[in-house]
Amino acid sequence: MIPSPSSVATDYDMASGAVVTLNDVKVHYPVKEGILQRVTGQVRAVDGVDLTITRGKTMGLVGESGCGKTTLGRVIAGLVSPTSGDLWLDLNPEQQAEIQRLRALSPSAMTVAEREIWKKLEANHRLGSMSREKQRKYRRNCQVVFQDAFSSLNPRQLVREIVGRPLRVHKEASGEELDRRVIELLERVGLGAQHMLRYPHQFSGGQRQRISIARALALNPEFVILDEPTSALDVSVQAQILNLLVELQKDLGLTYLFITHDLGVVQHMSDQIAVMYLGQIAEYGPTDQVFNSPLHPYSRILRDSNPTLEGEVAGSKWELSGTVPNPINPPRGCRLHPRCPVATASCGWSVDDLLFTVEDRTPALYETISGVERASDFQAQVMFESDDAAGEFANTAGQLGALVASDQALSVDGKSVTLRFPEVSDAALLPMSPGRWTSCTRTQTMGKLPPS
Amino acid sequence: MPDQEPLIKVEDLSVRFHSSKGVAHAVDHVSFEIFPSETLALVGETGCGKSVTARSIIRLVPEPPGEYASGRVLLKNDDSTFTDVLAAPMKQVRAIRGDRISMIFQDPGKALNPALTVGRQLAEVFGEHRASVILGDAGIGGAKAGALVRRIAQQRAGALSRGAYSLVSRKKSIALQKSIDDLVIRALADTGIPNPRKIMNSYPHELSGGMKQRVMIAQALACDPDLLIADEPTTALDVTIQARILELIHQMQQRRGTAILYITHDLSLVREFADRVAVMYAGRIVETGPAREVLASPQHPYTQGLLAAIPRSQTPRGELAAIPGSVPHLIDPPAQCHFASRCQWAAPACSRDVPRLLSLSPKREVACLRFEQAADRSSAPEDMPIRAEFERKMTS
Amino acid sequence: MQVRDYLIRRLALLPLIMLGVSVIVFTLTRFTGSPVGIYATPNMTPDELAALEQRYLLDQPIPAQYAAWLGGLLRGDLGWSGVSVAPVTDVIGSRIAATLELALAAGIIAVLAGIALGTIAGVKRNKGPDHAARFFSILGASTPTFWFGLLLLVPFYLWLDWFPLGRSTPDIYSSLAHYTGMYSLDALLNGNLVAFGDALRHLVLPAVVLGFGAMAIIVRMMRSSMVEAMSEEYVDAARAKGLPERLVIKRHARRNALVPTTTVIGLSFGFLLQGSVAVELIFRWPGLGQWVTSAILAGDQATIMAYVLITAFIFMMVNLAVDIAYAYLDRRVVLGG
Amino acid sequence: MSSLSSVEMGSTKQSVASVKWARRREVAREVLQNPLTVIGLVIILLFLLMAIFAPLLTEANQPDPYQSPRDWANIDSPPGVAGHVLGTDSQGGDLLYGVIWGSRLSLQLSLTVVISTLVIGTIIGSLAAMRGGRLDNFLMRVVDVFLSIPELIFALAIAAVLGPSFRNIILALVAVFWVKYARIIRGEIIRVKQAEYVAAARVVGDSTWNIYRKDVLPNAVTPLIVQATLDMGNVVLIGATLSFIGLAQAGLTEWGALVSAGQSGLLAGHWWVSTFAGLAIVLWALAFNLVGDGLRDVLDPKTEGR
Repeated sequence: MIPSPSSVATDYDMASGAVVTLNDVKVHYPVKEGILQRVTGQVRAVDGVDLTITRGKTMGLVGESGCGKTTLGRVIAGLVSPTSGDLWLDLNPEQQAEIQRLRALSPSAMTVAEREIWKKLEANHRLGSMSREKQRKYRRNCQVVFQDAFSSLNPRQLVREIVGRPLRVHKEASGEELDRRVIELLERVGLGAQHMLRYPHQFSGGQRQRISIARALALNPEFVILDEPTSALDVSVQAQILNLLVELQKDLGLTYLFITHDLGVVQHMSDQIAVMYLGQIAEYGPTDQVFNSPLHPYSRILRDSNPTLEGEVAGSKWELSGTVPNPINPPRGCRLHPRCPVATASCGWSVDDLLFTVEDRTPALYETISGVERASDFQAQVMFESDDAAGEFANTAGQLGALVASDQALSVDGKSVTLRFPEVSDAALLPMSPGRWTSCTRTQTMGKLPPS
Repeated sequence: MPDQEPLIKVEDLSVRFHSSKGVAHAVDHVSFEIFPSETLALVGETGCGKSVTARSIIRLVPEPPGEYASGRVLLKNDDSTFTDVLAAPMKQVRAIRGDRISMIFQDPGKALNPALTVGRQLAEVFGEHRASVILGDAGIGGAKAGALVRRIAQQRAGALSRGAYSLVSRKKSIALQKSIDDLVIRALADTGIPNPRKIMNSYPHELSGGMKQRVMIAQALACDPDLLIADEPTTALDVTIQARILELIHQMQQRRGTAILYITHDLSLVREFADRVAVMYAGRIVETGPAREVLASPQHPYTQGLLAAIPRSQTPRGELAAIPGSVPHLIDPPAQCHFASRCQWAAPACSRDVPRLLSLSPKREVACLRFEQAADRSSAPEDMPIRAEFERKMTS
Repeated sequence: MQVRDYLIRRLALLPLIMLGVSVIVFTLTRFTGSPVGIYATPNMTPDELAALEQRYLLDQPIPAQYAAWLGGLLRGDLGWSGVSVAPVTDVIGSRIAATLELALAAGIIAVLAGIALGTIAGVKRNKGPDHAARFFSILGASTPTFWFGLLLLVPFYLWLDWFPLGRSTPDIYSSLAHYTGMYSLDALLNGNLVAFGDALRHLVLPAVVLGFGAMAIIVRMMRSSMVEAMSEEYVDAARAKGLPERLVIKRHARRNALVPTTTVIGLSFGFLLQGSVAVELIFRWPGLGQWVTSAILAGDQATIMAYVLITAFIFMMVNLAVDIAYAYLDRRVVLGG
Repeated sequence: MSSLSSVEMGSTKQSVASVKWARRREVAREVLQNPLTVIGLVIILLFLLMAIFAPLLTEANQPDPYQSPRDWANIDSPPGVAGHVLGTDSQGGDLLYGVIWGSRLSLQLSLTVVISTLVIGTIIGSLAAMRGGRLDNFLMRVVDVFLSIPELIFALAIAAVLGPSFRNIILALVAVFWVKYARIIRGEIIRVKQAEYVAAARVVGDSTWNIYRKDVLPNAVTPLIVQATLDMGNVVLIGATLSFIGLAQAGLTEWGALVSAGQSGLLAGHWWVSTFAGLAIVLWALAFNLVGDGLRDVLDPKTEGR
């Protein structure tokens, strides 16, 4: 039932083309330890993300702290260079499809003509291999509004210099023409000429975000990245800013990437939503569909744990157990499986996962283990002092990860328990229906989430 | 909601802060009550005075620069007399803090001392309020133990290094230490922490945000207080962990009958976790009542504006009802309704008189001139804001 | 970063920095006319001087000269001290104990007074004791050590004769067994209270003068970190647990305020070393400081260079010790470069 | 919506300047609220006037004004005797003259050292912080080496090697003091570089140099100004110590040298020679410490932007 693996990049509103397309983008930070500061591992902040930001629409990027959404926003804004993967700019529908096709071919299988097309596409659209002039044009076209109203405006500059700076840097205007443009921008965001000659500390949080937005609009960009623009604001001020952003999008036909951890705001603002967990996209799809019928347990748990003013949420609420794993060596298979209430044996359980979960939740039981013989990451023999210790381990471990006993993942014989988890490759983001993607391996096989 | 004696009566509380720029009226004649095992939510935006009000209940506001300008905080004792926390001698206030009223803070990372292990900080509460229990468990007779042992028990509970205060006899000191550790482990286990012994000996920076908040809860509920003040307990946490922490606090309240004073800026939390709610704006309470009722039919313009500003699933995009303008500064404020400048029903009287908190019905109160007669205010009727809804409701 | 890793990294860095210091001192020696002067003993014959130049490759290119100089240094041959008419290393051996004794005594005074005053000032912020402690510490930082020495010398030595000059009444000390070379400690170790009393009487005045400046630095740092610690949320949390203010300050605020202050204590030891130059001169304290001041007047380069090397070494050892204390005090030591 | 009329537009240049000055006046008013700072400023003003008008206050001694005139008839006379207000030293040198002309030397010393070390330190610190990587590591190791020798001892060695003279004291102090500023500016720049307004400037595509000039340096320089003010006092303190132990020319009217000259007379009861010169040093250092502390409380970078 699963269509051939192609990237989410093929799936977008054909008419308007894509402002930015990401293919398998990764951002890893080296971890240095010990005396000689040797690199002992990689923090995989962003670990293979495919994404398409459709022109004129708002793409919501939601996830909890540490999931990599801000890093991803910074990569797209050009502030952080990706460790691997490609960033394509301004692809029209044909180019988009062409790139997906060529990408799937291995370089040797490419014909000369295809390689030529690939070179041309890269020279015109791939960030990093395009000409400096094109890169600079993209830089003008993509602006950012930051979260902390206090630290996103230079306290030493007047509003006139702050908002006017983009125009001065790109030598678009100067002198009185510049002042006129700045006043126009201020009026557009609900401020006025009287605010020109003031310092940032003389404004409230809401007014500062308006100045930040005015600065972002100075070069009348096509695409604005909003990195948690209203998280630091009170609800009443947040409403003013969100209304302003929507109004500007309508008037100027802007494309937004809206990054936030607030589900109410992302539901209100975005056409498409990408839910991120531990550096990867867990689920992607139109906003209301993702909210009404989520295809990934994590999206569902996020939705249910977010308190709302509306009626009671139907059914029992799922809960995540344990804490977010270490991004240096994330769990195998589906990354949520150690915490997921509906995880099965084939979700990527490894021997270490099970032992770590047992140690964390029932330390007494963990002490009874006398030895572990590993055949591989997924198969091992766990020895105990006594038979009943082994038995007890088997049935507690059985319920822990909601492992279905029938999967014969666990079998007890005498004083030892053999673990045989299916060898599972890392979960990939696959389409379940046009425009609806999930990386939950369980849903990919079952078609939909189990009823709560 | 039980309608017997309230546990806490806050009467006409005013707190002012002196600064070079003038005197800020952070809390202005606030009065409310908290009933035993009830959850009251104190809701308002940044700078509305909710946190200062909460901290005043255990007299935590630093004096200077703060000053309790007026009012009393009455705590009901077992013999149903009342103690005014603001007037009582500090020794008595300290006996109340942590034993009868305890508090958890917004950022657990900052509220735990980075240089001490979790166990040691938790033991401090027991050392301070349950020294006799420690002695009893350790089998050291209360009478002949004497003040020295009691002091050492106290010190030992929070002692920097365990050896520093060892008792005369080795055996006693081990017994003492064991009884303290048992109390700490039981408190931690009570909040569902899986491996309390390991957590007891670890340092705050080794724990996740959610785990640190559980430790704070364990520490606050260690002596089974009558009131728990929760100052935005989950604002610094992710939404999935927030749900579990709020659930935990709710369960522990059911088990122990502790009253909870919730401080939050998030109205949607109030619906699920609070029995009653008091909405604050610019240092004053503008509306109180049962949570569901206030959320369903808010009376005060500010509460209405606040609820309308929250994005809901069916709110069309870009049409959030934002409250225009911003909060006035509270330095030497004139006598006025502080919301007048942003209120759609504002009338001349609103920027002259301070509205009183009047009860519409036994459990509902609102502070807005729209619900008052011109006569009581001795000002011309045309100066008063129109009272349409109120008349309609009264007559229907 | 583990505490262990941090300290190993600091230890690995030490020889590197010491090498850097030696390069600086070496370049300084090249400014002094004929470099051989360092090694020349008085009234040497010309060919003996030529032999010296051979031995230290003074005609070779700079790197070779540096290597020879460094070789000499490692072998303990730092040259000849014209002022004390003896090899430099022997002089250091005999005088270093006196300077350390003075610096330690001053250090103890500075640290104890500094932390106490800083704590009071931090707790009683903007009240009486705070202003007094701040003014007292600013005065300490503005008073030149040498002048303050003279200021105390006149009343206490000249008029009241409470405290004598020099290090001890002659030949009281010579009969005692030398353990550390520090009169007061050795006297104690020998159980000879009279000698100990005498050593203290000589030590008090210079130690107070030297300690006053260092104390000013510690008070200022302790006060600001106390003020910061007192505004932390865990202090409020401690109060919310019902702890008495005394315990809140001692166990919560001060414990954390001590962490940044320990680094400053290390730095203020540098202040003690540089202060000892003038103090030893005024109080005729036979330490390294007095030795270097006489070397300056006589233009004895060898002594000056050796003095810079030895003080840098002492200063680094003290800072290392402070780092170890820092790592112990604050468990979550995450110290970068 | 109102927009700035052309008249107002024309005057934008002046109004920008006036707003910037209004901001500076606002900060100044805040600084002057602290009485201790005001006392410090007054003392500094007095010293400034004394240094500038030295030739008017006392007739410059030819050929070298920095050697106090000898009145061989009244050596070691106490204050107020034979027209010498502050008395004379063992060589009949007038002490009042010494203190007045000493203030000139102190001004010269402190201004030269502080300004030059500020410039050198800022350049090196900025290079290390903006470039980062190996250069940052190397420069910081060099700074560590310099800092591992106590300031005074390092300066003492340099001055001794160059030969005793006031000019060499200045050179020695410059060679030693730049390190402190390099470390402060490096730490501040690294802190400021994480601020979002620097990321915003990069997103707009401004050059690194412009970002350094417009966003980073202005917000990183405050702690440097505080340290420089404190060092205007410290430098004179250390300079005086160097001349006290004999690293200045003989008979120079430098305060440290005067105190040193008076040291021998002290035991014979001539207390006044050391006292007045020493007091001048204390007042000078005290004034700058008071003003420096006052600036630090007002210009604390963490709260500045609020």
